[in-house]
Parts: sequence; C-alpha cells; structure tokens
Amino acid sequence: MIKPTCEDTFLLKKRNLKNDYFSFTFKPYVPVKKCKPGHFLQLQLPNSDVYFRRPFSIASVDSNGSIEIIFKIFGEGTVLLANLAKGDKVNLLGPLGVPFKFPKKNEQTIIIAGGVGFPPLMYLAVEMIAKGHDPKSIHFFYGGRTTDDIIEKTRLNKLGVNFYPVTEDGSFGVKGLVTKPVEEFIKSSNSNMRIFSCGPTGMLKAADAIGLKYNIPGQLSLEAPMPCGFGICLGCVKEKTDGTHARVCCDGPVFEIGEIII
Amino acid sequence: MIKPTCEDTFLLKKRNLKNDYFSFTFKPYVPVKKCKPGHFLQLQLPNSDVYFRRPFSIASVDSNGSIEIIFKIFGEGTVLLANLAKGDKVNLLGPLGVPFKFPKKNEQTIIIAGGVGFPPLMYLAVEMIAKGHDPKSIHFFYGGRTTDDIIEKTRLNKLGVNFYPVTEDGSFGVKGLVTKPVEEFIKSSNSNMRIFSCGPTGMLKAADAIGLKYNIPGQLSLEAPMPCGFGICLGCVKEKTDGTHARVCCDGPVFEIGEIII
Amino acid sequence: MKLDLKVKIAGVELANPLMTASGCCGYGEELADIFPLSKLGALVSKSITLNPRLGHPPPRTAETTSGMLNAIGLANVGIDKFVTDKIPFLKKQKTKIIVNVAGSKLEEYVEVCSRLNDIECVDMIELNISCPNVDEGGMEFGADPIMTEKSLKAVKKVFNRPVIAKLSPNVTSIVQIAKAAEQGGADAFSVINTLLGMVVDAETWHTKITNNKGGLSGPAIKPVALQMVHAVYSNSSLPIIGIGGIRSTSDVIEFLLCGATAVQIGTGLFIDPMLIVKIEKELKQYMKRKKCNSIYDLIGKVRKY
Amino acid sequence: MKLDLKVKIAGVELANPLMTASGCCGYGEELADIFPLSKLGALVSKSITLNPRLGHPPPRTAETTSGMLNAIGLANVGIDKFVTDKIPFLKKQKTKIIVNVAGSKLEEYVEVCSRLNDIECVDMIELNISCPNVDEGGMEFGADPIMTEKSLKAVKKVFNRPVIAKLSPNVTSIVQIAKAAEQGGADAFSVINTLLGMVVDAETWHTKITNNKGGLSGPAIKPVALQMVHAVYSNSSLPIIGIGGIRSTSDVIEFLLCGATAVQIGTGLFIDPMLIVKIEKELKQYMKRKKCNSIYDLIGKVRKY
Ligand SMILES: Cc1cc2nc3c(=O)[nH]c(=O)nc-3n(C[C@H](O)[C@H](O)[C@H](O)COP(=O)(O)OP(=O)(O)OC[C@H]3O[C@@H](n4cnc5c(N)ncnc54)[C@H](O)[C@@H]3O)c2cc1C
Ligand SMILES: Cc1cc2nc3c(=O)[nH]c(=O)nc-3n(C[C@H](O)[C@H](O)[C@H](O)COP(=O)(O)OP(=O)(O)OC[C@H]3O[C@@H](n4cnc5c(N)ncnc54)[C@H](O)[C@@H]3O)c2cc1C
Ligand SMILES: Cc1cc2nc3c(=O)[nH]c(=O)nc-3n(C[C@H](O)[C@H](O)[C@H](O)COP(=O)(O)O)c2cc1C
Ligand SMILES: Cc1cc2nc3c(=O)[nH]c(=O)nc-3n(C[C@H](O)[C@H](O)[C@H](O)COP(=O)(O)O)c2cc1C
Ligand code: FES
Ligand code: FES
Repeated sequence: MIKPTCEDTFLLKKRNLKNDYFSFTFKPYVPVKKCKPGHFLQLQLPNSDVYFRRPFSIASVDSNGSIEIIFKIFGEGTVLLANLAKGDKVNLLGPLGVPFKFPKKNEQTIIIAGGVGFPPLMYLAVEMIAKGHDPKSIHFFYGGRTTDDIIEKTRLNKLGVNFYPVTEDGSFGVKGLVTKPVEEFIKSSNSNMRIFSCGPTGMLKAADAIGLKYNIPGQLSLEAPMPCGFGICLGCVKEKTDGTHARVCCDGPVFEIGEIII
Repeated sequence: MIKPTCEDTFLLKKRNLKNDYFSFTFKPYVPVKKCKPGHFLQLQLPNSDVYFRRPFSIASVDSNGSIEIIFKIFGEGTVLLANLAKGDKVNLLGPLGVPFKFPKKNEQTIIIAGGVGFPPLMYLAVEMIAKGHDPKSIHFFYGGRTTDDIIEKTRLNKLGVNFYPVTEDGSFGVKGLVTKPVEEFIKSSNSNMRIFSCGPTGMLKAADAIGLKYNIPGQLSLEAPMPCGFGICLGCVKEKTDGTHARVCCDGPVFEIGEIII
Repeated sequence: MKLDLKVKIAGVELANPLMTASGCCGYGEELADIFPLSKLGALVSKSITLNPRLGHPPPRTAETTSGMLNAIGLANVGIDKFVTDKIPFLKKQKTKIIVNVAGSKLEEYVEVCSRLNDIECVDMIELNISCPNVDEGGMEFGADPIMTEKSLKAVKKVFNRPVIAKLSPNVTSIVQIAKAAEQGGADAFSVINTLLGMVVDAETWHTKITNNKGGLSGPAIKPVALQMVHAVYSNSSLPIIGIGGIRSTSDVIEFLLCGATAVQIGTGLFIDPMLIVKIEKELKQYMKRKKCNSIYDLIGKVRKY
Repeated sequence: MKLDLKVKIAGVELANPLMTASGCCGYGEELADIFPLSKLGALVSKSITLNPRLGHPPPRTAETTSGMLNAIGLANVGIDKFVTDKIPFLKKQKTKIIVNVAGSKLEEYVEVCSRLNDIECVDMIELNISCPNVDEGGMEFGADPIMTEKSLKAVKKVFNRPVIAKLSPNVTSIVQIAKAAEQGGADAFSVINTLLGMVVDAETWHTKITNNKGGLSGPAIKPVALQMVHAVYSNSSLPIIGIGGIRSTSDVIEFLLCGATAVQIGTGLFIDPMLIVKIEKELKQYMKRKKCNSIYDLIGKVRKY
C-alpha cells in the first residue's frame, strides 16, 4: 500500500452525466502521480448526519493536478454530495487500496463493468492504452438494466476499445445479462486472456465463476461499507475462500478471481 | 399566544448588510398577517450538528407574503445560515412569543437598540408609523461598539424618526454608552414616555434600571437559548422578580420593565 | 382487512402507537395550538410531584451533537394545581391521558397516585422512577430492583388503572429492573429515560447547566434505546413503550421491530412540532407498502442474524 | 516557563496526552503511513487475546447518527503472532506502547499479560474488561466489582509495569467498578468503552450487524463519557484516560477539564486520520491563549455551578 494523503480540495467541475449519475472533478489534488486504476478515495461529506466518509473509485486523473470521480446517487451521502456546488471544499483521503495489476501486452483484456463499477475500469482502459496496450486488445463489456445505466459511451468509443454494451431490456446494445456475450467471446477466442470486473454483486459472482470455469486469471474490485478505508477498523472484511478474512479497503478492493467468497 | 405555523419556505433574497450582518427574506410565508413587532421565528438549519432550531426576531413582513430576518454570525448555526443560497429551503416555525404592546399616541417612545436587538425595534417603529404614530414621537437610540455595529441607517433615516447613534469608540454618532444620552433625553423631557429595548444583556440591564429609576413604563425583549421556542420544554426560563420562572419563548420574549431579573 | 394503527397497552386502546414523551409537551396546551391532540395515541404529561417545583435555575438545557442535555429538575405545578388547572383542559382532549408521576420519597409517589385515582380522565400512570435530575429518589429508585418493586407495589395499591414503569438506561441490567417492576405489578414499561451526561464549555471551563450533570436525549441515544427495548422485550411479555431519539417514521418502525408496542417522542417535538402528525401519515403509507394491516405485524419482528 | 504537553500516567511519561484508542489503529502500521507515530503520546493496540480470533462475520459495523455501532468481535492475531509479527514494528516507534488485553477467561488474561511482561517495549497494559462484543467474559468482568478486583489482582501479579483498567459505561455505578479496580491494584483508568446499542434497518427489518448488538462510539456518546470521567475523577486519585467521541481540540479540552490526564481517540481517526496531529498543534495554541504552561493546568479544572 502506498501512503495516502489527507487534504482539502475544491470542486472544480460538476457534470450531471445522466439522471442520477454525476462526474465531479476536484483540484488541487497533490498525490495525482501516485494514483493507479483501482485506487479509491474516501470523501468527507459536509454533514455529520452522514458520519462515515464515503468511498469512490478514481475515474481519471489529470497531470495538471485534478482528479475525477463518477458516482450515482444511492442514499443520504450521495444526495449530499450531488448537492455540492462548484467551489465547495471537500476533504479527500487517498489514494487508497490495492490497484489493478496490468495485464501482459500479449493478453486479451476482458473488462466486465456494471453500474458504478464503470469508473475504475474506464480508468484502467485509459491507462493501459497510455502504457502502449493495443486498444483492440481491450474488450469492454458494459452491462446495465436499461440504456440509462450506460454512461460515458462517447468517452469509451473515443478510446477505440471494443465496446460491447448489454442491457437487460435490450434498450441499448445486446439484450440480456453481460455474462452471455462474455462467455461467447471467451469460447470464440484462443489467445491468453485476463478478466477485470467491477459492478453489482451478481455481476462479480458471474465474473468470478467464469474465470474459474474457463481457468482465466483476473481481478475483481469489490465493495463493502468502509468506516475508515485504510485498514484500521476491520469493519470492511470479507471472507476469503481460505477461511480467513480480508480487508476490502487495503487488502483490496482489487482481489484475484477465486480469492474471496462473493 | 397565537397559533404558530410550521412551514417550508425558500430564501428569496439574501443581502450582506455589513461584515457579519445579513438580511434574509423568505417566501412564501403564509402567516404574514398574524405577525407583530416582537414576534420571532424558529429556523431549522439544514444540519443536525446544530440540533436545535435557532430563534430570530421578525425584522419586517410584506403583505405579498414574504418575511425578513436580520442576523449576525455568532457561532455554528449562524455560519450555516449565512452559507445558504438563494432558493434554498428553510423550515420556519412562527410567529412565536408575545409581541410588543404599542404605546399610546400621546407618549414619547424611547427605543434603545443594540446589536441584533435592532431588527424587532425597527419593525416596531415601522408598524407604529403605519398605525399613525408621529415619527417624531419616536426616539431611536442605537448603540454599538463601533460604526460597524450600526446597520440599516438609511432605512431608519427614511422612517423620519429621531435617530441617535451612539458608539463606544465614537466612530459614529455620540461617543460612549447609549445609556447616557437616553438619561439626558429623559431628564430634558416632560411628556409621558415609554421605553422599548432589545440588545445585549448590559444594555437591557441599563434600560430596566432607567425605567425603574425614572418610573417610566416599558418593555424589554430578552434572549435565552431555546430548545423548542413554543413553551413545551421549560429550557428557556428566566427568574422573575416575584421569585417564579417565566419562559422567555412564550411568556416573553417581551417582558415589562421590572418583571425579570436580568 | 382494513389498515389500522390501533394498539393496546394493558387493556387501554390507543388510536395509534404515537405518544408525546413526558417533559416534552408540558400539559398539552401549547401543542394543541399546533395540531389537534386527537392525532396522538396518548399524551403523557410532564412529571407531576406532590408539591409545585420551580426546577433548577437556568441554564438548564444544552445542545449536544445530535441531541441535548437537560436538567430541568422536575419543574411542575404540583398535584393540586395540576388537578384544578390542567385536568379540565386534558379532559376535553380526544386522546388517552397518561400522567407521569415523580417524587423524592415513596410516600409522595403514593399520595400523588392516589389523588389521580379519583380523576377519571387519567387513563394510566407512568411512574418516573428514572429521572436523573433530582438529588433524592428518582433515579435511585429505578436503579435498585428492591426499591423498584416496592414502589410499583405501593402505587398499584392506590391507583386502580394501569401503571407503566419508566425505566432508566443508567443501570447494569435493565432486564433485572424490568423484572422487579413486573414483580411489583407494573402493567407496561417505558424504555428509556435519558442517559446521564455532562456538557462542558472549553472556552469558559464551565459546565453548561446549573445542575452540572443532566439527561441526554435525542437521536444520539437511539441505538442504546433500541438495544434496551429489545432486551426487555426478549425477557418479559408486558407491553413496551419505546423512547429515545425518534425523529422520523423509520425510527418509529425500528422501535416497533425491536419489540415496542407504542413509542414516545420527546426532543424530536422541539425541532419539529408537527412530527407526530407527519409520522402518523407516513406510517400508514409504510404499512400499506409492506402489506401490514396492523401495528402488531411489526412488533418484535426484527430479523436477527 | 515553557509550554509543555507532557503528562504522566502511573510514572510513565507521555510526550502529550493524545493516544489512539484500542481497536481503532490496528497495530499502528497503517497510521504510520499517514503520520509519524512519534506524534502520539501513546499507541494503544487492538485487544490481544491468547488465541487468534477472526471476529464476527461481516457486516460488523453500522453507521448511526453522529456515531457508529461495531461488533468486530475482538478480531486479532493472538499473542504469539503479535509478539513475532507486530512487536518488532512497535519497538521501533518513538512513542509509548500500551497493549490492550482481552480474554474470555481469567486464565487467558493472565497468560497474555505474563507473556507481555517479557516484552520490554510494552510500557503498560490496558485491561479490556469491558468489551461488549464477546459472549463470555469481557463485559461480564467489568460489570461485576468482585470479578473486576480479581482480574486486576491476577494480572498485576504477572505484569510488573502499570496496568490500566478500561471501564464499561454499561453499569449502574462506574465509580463502584473503578473502586474495585483500584482495590485490585489498577494504576489508571480508561473511561469509557462503547455503550451497548443496536441498529435495525426499517426496510429489511434486519439488524445491521451479524452480532445483532454492538458497541456505540463517536460524538453521540461524548456527554456520557464526560460525565463518567468526572464521576471517577471525583472519587479516585488515580489518573484517568478519557475516551468517547473526540473529534476536535475542544473535545480533548473538555475531557481534561472533567478530570482526564490523557485521552484516546477512536472513531474520530476513521473520519480524519490526521486528527491527532491537528489536535496536537491546536492544543498548544489553545494553551498559549489561555496562559497554561502544562496540561496539569487543565486537568479537573471544570467550573461547576
Ligand atoms: C472501493 C469502493 C469504490 C467505490 N466507487 C464508487 C464509484 O466510483 N462511484 C459510485 O457511485 N460509487 C462507488 N462506490 C459505492 C459508494 O461508496 C456508495 O454508493 C456510497 O457510499 C453510498 O453512500 P450513500 O450515503 O449515498 O448511501 P447509503 O445510504 O449509505 O447506502 C445506500 C445503500 O448502499 C449500501 N452501502 C453503503 N455504503 C456502501 C459501501 N461502501 N459498499 C456497499 N454498499 C454500501 C447501503 O447499505 C445502502 O443499502 C464505491 C464503494 C467502494 C467500497
Ligand atoms: C427571541 C430571540 C430573538 C432573536 N433575534 C435575533 C435576531 O433578530 N438576529 C440575530 O442575529 N440574532 C437573534 N437572536 C439570537 C440568535 O438566536 C443567536 O445569535 C443564535 O441562536 C446563535 O446561534 P449560533 O449557532 O450561531 O451560535 P451558538 O454557537 O449557538 O452560540 C453563540 C453564542 O451565543 C450563545 N447563544 C446561543 N443561542 C443563544 C440564545 N438563543 N440566546 C442567547 N444566547 C445564545 C451561546 O451560548 C454562545 O455563546 C435572537 C434570540 C432570541 C432568543
Ligand atoms: C427537556 C426535557 C424534559 C424532560 N422531563 C421529563 C420528565 O419530567 N419526566 C420524565 O419521565 N421524563 C422526562 N424527560 C425524558 C423524556 O420523556 C424521554 O424519556 C427522553 O427525552 C428520551 O426521548 P427523546 O430522545 O425522544 O427526547 C425529559 C426530557 C427532556 C428533553
Ligand atoms: C471498530 C472499533 C473497534 C474497537 N475495538 C476495541 C478493542 O478491541 N478493545 C477495546 O478495548 N476497545 C475497542 N473499541 C472501543 C474504543 O477503544 C473506544 O473505547 C470507543 O470507540 C469510544 O471512543 P471513540 O468514540 O473515540 O471511538 C473499539 C471501537 C471501535 C469503533
Ligand atoms: S474500512 Fe476500516 S479496515 Fe477497511
Ligand atoms: S424554549 Fe422551550 S419552553 Fe421556551
């Protein structure tokens, strides 16, 4: 784990992406250079009715010293967050957690994203390409209930990755669950592959199962309620397949396929 | 006591009068017709770190259904209040308390105002004039430490009352405490008089003493921390000169001179 | 079946499970200016003592994080004035009337309760054996199982309608005290009174209330109250009135799930005097949504791991 | 005279009165990534038990109004691994090391403490006789004066440096338990551990943590903690470490005024890991402004009415 920084930043840019989805950019964010895809931040909300900080994955960083998160309104905390105005002060603790391990250049990368699991995976794709990975080696499966759950399409398209939108109601892309096209892709391919997934529990379970079934290595980024976010409270643990506990915040949030009981 | 209303209103107009002094106008305020000078409101702040409502005197009402308060930043609650933006929702409970009893038309009205005691007394002067009192029968003594503590001069001047500013450092009006010019005025006058005062404890004590010394009737508007503001918690009591307790919120905040141990 | 908020406490039927908490609604007059008291399942009066009490000198309340501290000191008009000045108003209200009784000696409790026995409109007595704000009696009674049983027995002899024991949270085992009260003949429990606390001003170095220590109430204490309601519920079959930090409909539901048959709202009324009216409406919506026809479909239904 | 934050607990001198609370800083490693532990008066480890413990299954924390509930269940590496894996790191830190010890049987406490006696860098032991999150032992010890005295006596026999008794707030009289601990040979008190509480989800009807009940901490409990610190201070001359809801410099000052010689910060570190560093700075500014040269100018100096 790298040393996190705890600092006040300001909301520089606020965009309402779609319905309940927002993109917030904060600046100054000093530890920008330490950030890697899979890292997250703990945001302090300006109201102690919401006592804990709230964790959000890093969606992008800019070398000018700003950092972006993308979030969806769930409950009290994200409502308060969405109500912030440009210029408002927010204290950020981060970067936190264990980031993704980049795949090898000769591997096909299968990304399985859903809901608010999208931001860290977009960041992963961006950084892979920056590091010289062929965009066409990245297969970005992005599932949602309806077209409303699929955000930042143009941003993804611009990256030049293979983009496979999947919606349960068929309102955008393939109809159904994301698992089916993923399995089809795997069956049709005979290169080395690596899976990365972040999204709702059901999706993570499926990604985990697929990895184990086809013997494809990979990583999953998990969620848990996080009182502290940096390893001191033991409140975020999940059971591992070996019977011990792992702290999602600092032993994860990124774990190997097969490592955790999801 | 009249029946208070508990309703959501919106911040219609926000003015920073001077340094820490603000004027806020809220609308819609339905019980506008029930309001009288001396009445106050309990404002609910949007943050339960500040658990109690905060009391503010009515500074003016408009028949178009809006209501004004004037406040100064003291602590956490007023900081939060000052941070509200136009359009923000605020829940108001009011009008609360016992208002001022208007003087007779043939009486000279001595108003002794200080600090945030100014708003209800300005409201009193405005309403007296509206009810046909001669502005020149109103003697508005307004004390502060420096000129920074004297707000809304032009508004007062427009009313046509006799305006006697007094500052401790002499930066505006007469130098010294407000008590001296008040006593001088009283000694020089031989009409029937009536005193109204609201301001810091020292000023109220002095006003009370002057009333008793010169046997001039009048009323003082007091302050107390107010958990409820409408009589149910018994948290705001003051000791009366007869040995019993009075609730500032609903037996007051306006009391007769000599009634309360200040 | 029709949706119905009615509950019964010791045979007394309440229109809904929502009561005011003692000391947080005076004798009802001020609240009646804001909403009709018929909206209440029951009104619980300020603690009544034998003689009138001024209470502690001010300041006697202080704000805390998500709560407040009070040491009002049982300020009340005394039983005589209560009967002559307050009962006529209460008699006219279309809600159940619960009179909270306090004292510093057992004889005082007995005297006040026997006077109340003659007042027909008093549906129940709530025995405050748990007030932290008086020097003698009060809390000492409620911290000691023997005194608790004795007080209940004595009061039950002179008051022929239900008696609710209001329990203190400042004890090692609230279950032990509840059992003693039940042994003494209590018909129901009110759980909880305030937690002992202290508030200090870091600038002036002064305690913020004249009594130095006082009772903590408000949302801060809700988890403590829920745990105690659940503990008493798991160990007694008497009905429980849940109290502590309620300021929303979901708070009320949490108390019902933990085993309360009704609830009282105190400090929450200071912040929002219309709270009970609002909750009554939202509670019906919740029950419709959850397909509950009766409050009894919620009582004690918490799902444990 | 020079301004000085030093305090002494049972002869052990601390650079300042600011400690981490047990269970809220692991074994120090993660915090050391954020600020140098030399900023601490002392580091207090997670409760150590004889055998390693996984603790309760997740979820084991829940957010509450201005606080949190936890039933971690004493998850820890056990004394063996603590000595081999954690002590080497702790030994290198320029701060005092307090090891918190828990157990479910008296023999376990004794065994762990006697092992720690051989580890020189362990300056003091804090005896957790007040954890609400284990079924046997733990809280029962701290709720009973006889067991409290016995545990202290037994531990003092095998550990030749100071032993701090960490007291539970879930008792009728914390003073009685403190006196029993003093009788048993305690050198200081930690006041308080968490309040018993419960959190329920009104939507799912489920308790929010697997152990169903847990310990309440955070700003919500500060007034309760202050009152108990003051009560123990008024009845014993042993030094007190004040704990409960600290999240600002003025909170620390309030604990000192009520009689604490030092304080511990728990939940507050989760929200602001830099809190202790911030407080250390602000505390100096405060003392300068108030013309205090020493922390002792503040201890117990609360002004009562
Ligand atoms: C490492 C990590 C990275 C995350 N990244 C993002 C992101 O990039 N964008 C985004 O929108 N969200 C992200 N989340 C989820 C986000 O933290 C939650 O949506 C947020 O905390 C909800 O807060 P709230 O107050 O709005 O909702 P609450 O009222 O707290 O809760 C709403 C619902 O979510 C559950 N919940 C609350 N917190 C968590 C949690 N931490 N994990 C799982 N369930 C929880 C609650 O039990 C409740 O059912 C991330 C979570 C983690 C752990
Ligand atoms: C009937 C009434 C009418 C008022 N009208 C006005 C007005 O028109 N304009 C205005 O600016 N202010 C008015 N006040 C005062 C105003 O209510 C307080 O300034 C405000 O509550 C302070 O809140 P805070 O959270 O900013 O400060 P806090 O942090 O709560 O307190 C700041 C200081 O003020 C003290 N204090 C807090 N509340 C009160 C109180 N209610 N009475 C006395 N001392 C208190 C505190 O002890 C502290 O020393 C009125 C008060 C009352 C009782
Ligand atoms: C200002 C105040 C006065 C109170 N007076 C009494 C009282 O006279 N008798 C009593 O039994 N309880 C009294 N209580 C306790 C409440 O009835 C209730 O048990 C407690 O406040 C917890 O509920 P809450 O969190 O909803 O306020 C008082 C509480 C407050 C805040
Ligand atoms: C997550 C968590 C774990 C805790 N674990 C322990 C523990 O192992 N041993 C112990 O004595 N106290 C433990 N405590 C109690 C704290 O040390 C402290 O007494 C309590 O949290 C009150 O302080 P606070 O309000 O500053 O958190 C724990 C508290 C929390 C929140
Ligand atoms: S959130 Fe505290 S250890 Fe992970
Ligand atoms: S503020 Fe509650 S009675 Fe006056």
